[in-house]
Amino acid sequence: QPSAAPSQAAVVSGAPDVCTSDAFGCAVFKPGEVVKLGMGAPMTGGNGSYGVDISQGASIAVTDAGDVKGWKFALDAQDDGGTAEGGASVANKFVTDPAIVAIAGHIFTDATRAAMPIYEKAGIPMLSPSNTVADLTTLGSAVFNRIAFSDTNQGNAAGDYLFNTLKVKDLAILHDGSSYGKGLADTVAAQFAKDGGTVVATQAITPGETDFTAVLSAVASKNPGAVYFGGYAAEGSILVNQMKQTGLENAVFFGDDGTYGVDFLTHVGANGEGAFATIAPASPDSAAKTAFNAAYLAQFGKEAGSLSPYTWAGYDSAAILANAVKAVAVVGSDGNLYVPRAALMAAVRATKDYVGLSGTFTCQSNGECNAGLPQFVVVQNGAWVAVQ
Amino acid sequence: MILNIENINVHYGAIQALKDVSFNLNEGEIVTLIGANGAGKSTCLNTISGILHPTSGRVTFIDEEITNTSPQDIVKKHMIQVPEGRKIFASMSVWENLEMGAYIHSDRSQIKKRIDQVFERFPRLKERRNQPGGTLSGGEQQMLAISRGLMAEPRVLLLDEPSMGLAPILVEQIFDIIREINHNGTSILLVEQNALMALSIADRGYVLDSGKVVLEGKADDLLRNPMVIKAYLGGEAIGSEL
Amino acid sequence: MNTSLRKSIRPGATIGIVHIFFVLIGFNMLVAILFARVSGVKQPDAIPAPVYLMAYSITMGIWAGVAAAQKRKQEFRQVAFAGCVAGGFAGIMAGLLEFGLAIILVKNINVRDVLTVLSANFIKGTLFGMQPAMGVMVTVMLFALGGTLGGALVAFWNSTPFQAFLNRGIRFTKDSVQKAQGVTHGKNRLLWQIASISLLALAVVFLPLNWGSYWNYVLGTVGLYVVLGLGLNIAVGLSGQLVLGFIAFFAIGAYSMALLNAPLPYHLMWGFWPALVLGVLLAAVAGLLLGLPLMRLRGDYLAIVTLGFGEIIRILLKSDVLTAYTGGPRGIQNIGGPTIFGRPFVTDVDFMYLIIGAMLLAMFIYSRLQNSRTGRAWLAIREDETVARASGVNTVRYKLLALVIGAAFAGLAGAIFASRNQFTGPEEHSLMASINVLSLIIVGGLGSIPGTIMGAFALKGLPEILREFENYRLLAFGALLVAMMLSKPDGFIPSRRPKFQIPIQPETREAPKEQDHD
Amino acid sequence: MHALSLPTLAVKGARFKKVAHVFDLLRPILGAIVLAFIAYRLYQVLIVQQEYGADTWTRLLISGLIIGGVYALIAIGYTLVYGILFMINFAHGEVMMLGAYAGLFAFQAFNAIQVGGQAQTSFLNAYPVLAILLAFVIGMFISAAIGYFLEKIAYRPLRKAPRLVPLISAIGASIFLQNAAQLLFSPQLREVTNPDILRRGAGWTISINNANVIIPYTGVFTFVLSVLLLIALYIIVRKTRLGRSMRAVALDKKTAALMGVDVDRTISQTFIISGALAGAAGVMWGLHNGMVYFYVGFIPGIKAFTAAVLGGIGNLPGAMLGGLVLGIVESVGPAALGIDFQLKDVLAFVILIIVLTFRPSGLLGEVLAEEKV
Amino acid sequence: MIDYIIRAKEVTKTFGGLTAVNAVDLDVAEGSIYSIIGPNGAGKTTLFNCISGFYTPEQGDILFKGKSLKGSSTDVIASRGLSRTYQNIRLFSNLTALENVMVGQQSRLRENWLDAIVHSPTFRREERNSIVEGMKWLDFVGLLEFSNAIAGSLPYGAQRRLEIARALGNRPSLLLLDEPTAGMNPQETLRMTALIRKLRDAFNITIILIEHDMHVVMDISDRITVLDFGEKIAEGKPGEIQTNQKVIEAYLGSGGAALAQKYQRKKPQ
Ligand SMILES: Nc1ncnc2c1ncn2[C@@H]1O[C@H](COP(=O)(O)OP(=O)(O)OP(=O)(O)O)[C@@H](O)[C@H]1O
Ligand SMILES: Nc1ncnc2c1ncn2[C@@H]1O[C@H](COP(=O)(O)OP(=O)(O)OP(=O)(O)O)[C@@H](O)[C@H]1O
Ligand SMILES: [Mg+2]
Ligand SMILES: [Mg+2]
Repeated sequence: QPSAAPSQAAVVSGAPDVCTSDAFGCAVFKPGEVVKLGMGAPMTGGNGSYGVDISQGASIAVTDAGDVKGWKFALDAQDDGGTAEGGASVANKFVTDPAIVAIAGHIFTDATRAAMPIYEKAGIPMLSPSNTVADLTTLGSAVFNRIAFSDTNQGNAAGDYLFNTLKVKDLAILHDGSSYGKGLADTVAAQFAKDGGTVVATQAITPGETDFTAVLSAVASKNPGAVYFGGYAAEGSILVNQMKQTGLENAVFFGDDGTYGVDFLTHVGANGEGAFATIAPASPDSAAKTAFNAAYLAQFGKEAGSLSPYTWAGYDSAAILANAVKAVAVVGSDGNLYVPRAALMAAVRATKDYVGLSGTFTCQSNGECNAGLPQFVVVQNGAWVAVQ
Repeated sequence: MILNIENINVHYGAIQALKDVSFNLNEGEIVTLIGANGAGKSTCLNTISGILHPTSGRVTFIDEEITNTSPQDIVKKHMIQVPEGRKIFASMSVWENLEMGAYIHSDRSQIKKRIDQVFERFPRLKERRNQPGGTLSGGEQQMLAISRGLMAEPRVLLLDEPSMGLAPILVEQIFDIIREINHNGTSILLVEQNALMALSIADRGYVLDSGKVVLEGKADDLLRNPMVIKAYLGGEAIGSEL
Repeated sequence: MNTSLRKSIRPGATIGIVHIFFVLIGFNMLVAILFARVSGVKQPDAIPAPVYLMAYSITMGIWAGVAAAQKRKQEFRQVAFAGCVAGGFAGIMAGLLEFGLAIILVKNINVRDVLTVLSANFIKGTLFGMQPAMGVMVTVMLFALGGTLGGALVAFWNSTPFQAFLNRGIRFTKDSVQKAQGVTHGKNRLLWQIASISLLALAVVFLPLNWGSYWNYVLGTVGLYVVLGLGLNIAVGLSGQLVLGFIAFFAIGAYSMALLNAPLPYHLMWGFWPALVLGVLLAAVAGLLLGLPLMRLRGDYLAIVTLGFGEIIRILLKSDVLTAYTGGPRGIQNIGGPTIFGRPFVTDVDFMYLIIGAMLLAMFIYSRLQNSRTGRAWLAIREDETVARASGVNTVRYKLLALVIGAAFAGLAGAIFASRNQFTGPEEHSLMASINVLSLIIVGGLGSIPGTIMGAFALKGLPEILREFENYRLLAFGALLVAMMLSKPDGFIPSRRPKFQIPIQPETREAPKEQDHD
Repeated sequence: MHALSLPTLAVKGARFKKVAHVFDLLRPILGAIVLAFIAYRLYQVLIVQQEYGADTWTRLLISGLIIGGVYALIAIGYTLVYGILFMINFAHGEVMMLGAYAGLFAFQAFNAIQVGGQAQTSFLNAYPVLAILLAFVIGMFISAAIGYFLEKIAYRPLRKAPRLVPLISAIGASIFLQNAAQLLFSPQLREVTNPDILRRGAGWTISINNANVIIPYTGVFTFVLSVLLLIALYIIVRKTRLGRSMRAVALDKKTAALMGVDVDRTISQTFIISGALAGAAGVMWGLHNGMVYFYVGFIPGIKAFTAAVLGGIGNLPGAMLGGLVLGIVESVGPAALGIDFQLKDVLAFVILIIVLTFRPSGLLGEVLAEEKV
Repeated sequence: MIDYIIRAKEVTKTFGGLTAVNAVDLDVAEGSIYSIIGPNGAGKTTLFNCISGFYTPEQGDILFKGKSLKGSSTDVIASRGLSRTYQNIRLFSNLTALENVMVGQQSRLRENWLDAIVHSPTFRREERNSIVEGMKWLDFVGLLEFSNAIAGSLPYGAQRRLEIARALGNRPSLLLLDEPTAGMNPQETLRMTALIRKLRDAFNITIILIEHDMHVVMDISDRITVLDFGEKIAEGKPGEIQTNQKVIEAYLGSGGAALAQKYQRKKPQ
């Protein structure tokens, strides 16, 4: 175990100067110890697949990251259930572990909200692969960053796209009642209305259920030209399937980055033809991505992306954090490794033009690292195809 | 000997309810167990029926040890208990209760015939045959309980306080019936508070006190035993005015 | 001999099945990793060195051996042999499994679509990195070895010298306990009480300072669940009304705090204390309103309706209908903390004190109510509502009272909880949370205060302790919950009935006067 | 012996009486308000707004009946177990989930087996009826086995314990089973491969209001099968020896044993039947909705439990009725009252509360008019 | 002029098609011991249930101390001074004996839950009195040594007596006993009879009794009503009832003694 708590680190003889000047001091690692990245994610319960998947993606990143001046990285993924209580408890656990230098997470918004103030006090940077709720980056947090879209970006673009490009006049809005899905759906609805379209129905579904024919029938009676869905692939694919038997067979299904993924394709089959989703603008098939996919399949026995759409983002967030650690870590005169914490926070936020598996990221001063406009994709012949 | 109990000890957790109790029942006999409340009479019957298992001792039924046999297997040997407190299946009708009594039999027509016999004996039950057992009056329930026990065609019948809560006229009737059942070849082990009546129809009797057999003998002898008279017959000798 | 062999095979088979299950979920690796960590490896690989997996096999064997040898009063050799048979049998099952795994490995069959953990590396690891045949053989041997060890252990435990040694120890502790009781009951009783209370007080004052933020957080949660548990205990443990959606009242407390004391959506900023009071009151009122139409319901009907009530509250809180007022699924953030005499009260330590205070208050009120006419009325209702009523208990009133007071407790816990997390959202108040509260009071011992505390530790502390088990945490938790109930059906610390004595002052001093009764 | 002074008691019931009256008054008032509200909303939606056409209503009704049928089937399992042990088998939803997995893997395997020489088809499509039958047998067998062991391990030792104790044990078992499934099969959502004759989404098309309303094959299959299973079960419980012993054990275990009933066996059999029904429900769920994962049992479990109580817990026809009513309320209710579908569960629970307020033992539950003391 | 504590007029109670109690009149004088006898299923317990408020009679009215009981729930009736015991013992079996009695005192105690929290003087006085008086009632029925024992663990006879003590908790002026000596042997029965008599003599409690043991009934009753098929077939002093031909036919039979003799004679020896 690292010998000293972060705040005391500066006093240790042999510590480099940065530690004295650093607002939060340094994390110290004796030779042979590991530099830990934390992750708070739901590993159990109804959303377990997200946590399991993203942590698996991140664990590959940690292996790929190699070492920092001879010290190895490790991922400490803890189950926070996606709830505020779990988030706070995991965050409190992480801040008492001096070996944790940064957090690749959290994954669900509630957990992030409760965890943020705790990391803020300890000076541990976060980089969430999946928190999209718009206001998270407006709270003035010095530690919170994300590579996920902000709902605002994605939602506005989707609203415009639906009205201007797809020429939809009547839109039905569905969401899963989560802060992610609802936030997105609200934004789309507002933008679509602003553009001059009509939102003919707004309904929420209950995640975890598998029969949405009733609500779809009700929506169908409004004859929408398209159905926008804010939510995840599990419910999204069921909706696409059931739209075909409820009188919505001619409406366009328009999803989000949560419904994108191979999993969606396998579930919807032919029903999915013409369904839209949004993704980060990235070259979908880089060599790195191919390598990652192979590694993921080999290690975890599943196709990357079959548990959640955030596999690659999970990889990216851990990889970016590892890069930042490499940039700031110093070996002291005593042979220990020192990671200055405030400097690390700054380094994470200074990420620029990082080309990852799920996009190219440049962090802004508010922690928004994915400012680019989303890319729209559509299912054609059973595959996702980018559209202009 | 159709039923033989040898030195059984029974515990409820830490409480010992029976201490080295031995008694027996011969084919065709009526034997009664009498004793104060909590003496352990019901415990005896439950041990014989396999509801309770003794910590030591043996129970044999016609040369066959049944000490740790399960209740349903004991019932299959046609040894039937009519439990204390009637224990009617409350939401089953009178008819269904009787059917339950014949659970070990499967011949429907036989069952039907025996139900008719019961109704002949207790016209009251026939009137109530579709009423849920739980809404019968106490006495009606007692009639039902005994009838239910008879439905299985018992070879040995264990009766636990059959006269409890019955009108005097019915008590008479019940004892008549017990006698009759016995005449038809069923051996009977009768537990009773009404010691006078019980000893009057029994061949032999055992007196239980605090889990021990303190006295045993011919029923007539017991009826004359001063101690029995004092403790269990209300201090009055047989034949005195009631 | 034959039957005794069969008796040993049964536990062996059981453990064999458990082992197969463990392997199929990859739990054997985790145990091996934990072994590795315990023996000093800092960062064990995902497939740790074979020694550790062998240690796992021996452990399973010991388990089988102990299971087979227990309750057997035979001589050493026989018991050890029984253990060996059990371990061996489990080992044979393990060997069969490994044989199957080896086939999968050699023939390169992909079963991972169904059973995810069975990667080639995993199988190789499970076979100790040996040739399949060798691995199988070694497994069987290790299991049998473990079994023998387990049997020997039990035999040693049962052996006369050891038991004698143990008895001496027990007698010693008993003696000292009795001596201590002599102190607690003798004339030094007051002194003793003062001493123990001040010791407790000292612990309460100083421990939070040294726990660190993680344990303060976890124990704070435990403390809040004690308050919740006591509230639910009033309804379930005392008055016998099975309330399943209890967390709804917690939610009402939390949202009152949030809406009244956060910048968004209303910027009311009433401050912590007024919000706390209102939260408690609103929760109590909710208890009353829920209770009114339901007073005729008994048992499980009440359970499902209250479950429904909990869900109604949660769904409404996150629904589009109330989004404008409650923040919808997003919840409410930046909830303010308390101030005392102008000093903001915000660190984890501060909150720990606040929670300890709330806990003491709840325990105080609970114990006072429990030993009063009200408490007895509740108990009577729990035991037999019909007869309680006919004995003069106004059952409707008391049942409502139980719900109201219980709800108030929950409101208190909820308000503090929201303020401590600085956030509350609808998913914080899910059915699982209600179930947790119910479980904790039963695991602890229905109706008892120390039981509630133990239960809160078990239900909220255990999952934190089980973090070592990573993804197997909830699996272990579920299994432990079952095991706890099986081994202690009345809970850890069942409630006891009070023993009354005739009060020292006879009634001559204050005889029941005539006018008392009209 | 102490001499007791026993003063005569003055009448002081008046205060209590008033309180009692308030509660008795409250119920009808509450009922009137709710009914008035429902009537008003119905009037608004059906007459004034006329938001939905006949086609939509038909679709909603179909959807309600199908889901209601499955709820009924799961609810029966709750009711059976409740009837015999008076315990809420919280792990029942998980038993169903494991049945769904079994069905999923069975279909997957049948689809992988190739038969028929040249025109290669899978076993699944070559002998669809047989395949479906087998899948159901496998699903029901697995769930029945889980139910059996569940009772044996987690509930039987607690038979004499206070009533809430097995409930907690059941909760523990539920958590365990859910996580075991997640760990064994990964948290992935899986797709059930239906045979072509029961393709998901395909169905008879009828035309209402110039709109095509699809009656899905899977839905009809599910509904019909549920009803058949329920009838079979009803016959078992009412007419067979097993049914009689189940009722006797439910009423009084000790006396049942004195009648010759093997109590343990009867309880085991009850769990086996209830498990098998849950398994069937699980396989159907997979066929109809297509999606199977470790959490798939949780929500239906809660819903079915609600349905069982709505119908009168312990009452078999009640569970069927409760399931159907719940299904229909969930799908037709929000549309009929013009509220968000998001609030369908709120609606369902509110209806439950109202029903229980007026019929405290559910729709068909025995009305304990006057307890005999 | 006699004071009647209970005046029942034409009380009728039916279950479905069955008339369990049919237009029964009942006048019980204050301070008397009154017995209700009759064959099983005659409606005795049902009549008790009507009086104590468990059932609402379809017809007729019951006046308790001059005031109608109509529409009063069981707790209100209990608080007016009417207590009862049950044919099948219904104790709060997980509470101690004393607690059972203290529950019986509920309607007389003045403390409320706020008093309990702050331990107000009212609370202290009431609790102390409650314990003292509870102990006295336990002593009275001979259960003082069992005061802290769990009620369910008591022997049967003790449980019956505890039920009486609980019923006495609210200092009733009328006590309904449903087969208090059922399942007791003669000795215990004698003790119970003495206890009942003492309740009336020492505390002036009126007692209505259902009983099948004719020793007891004839011994202590001031008046007896005989029910059969829900109807009153006779009423009067013990002597009158004993010789009433209708009663003998419907209920008493030969009186048991004859039966005992009969079997004695039938025995082979
Ligand atoms: N389930 C039990 N748990 C603990 N003790 C019990 C239990 N059942 C009976 N006892 C005790 O065992 C003793 C014998 O009880 P048992 O019921 O056999 O007596 P009995 O002779 O049948 O009395 P009664 O005439 O009241 O029926 C009593 O002291 C009783 O308190
Ligand atoms: N709740 C009820 N529902 C239906 N029938 C009932 C109910 N309670 C009592 N009865 C019927 O009313 C009749 C009178 O019953 P009751 O219990 O008053 O008899 P009882 O005179 O007390 O008899 P016993 O001396 O045997 O206790 C019986 O035939 C009984 O079946
Ligand atoms: Mg007995
Ligand atoms: Mg009666």
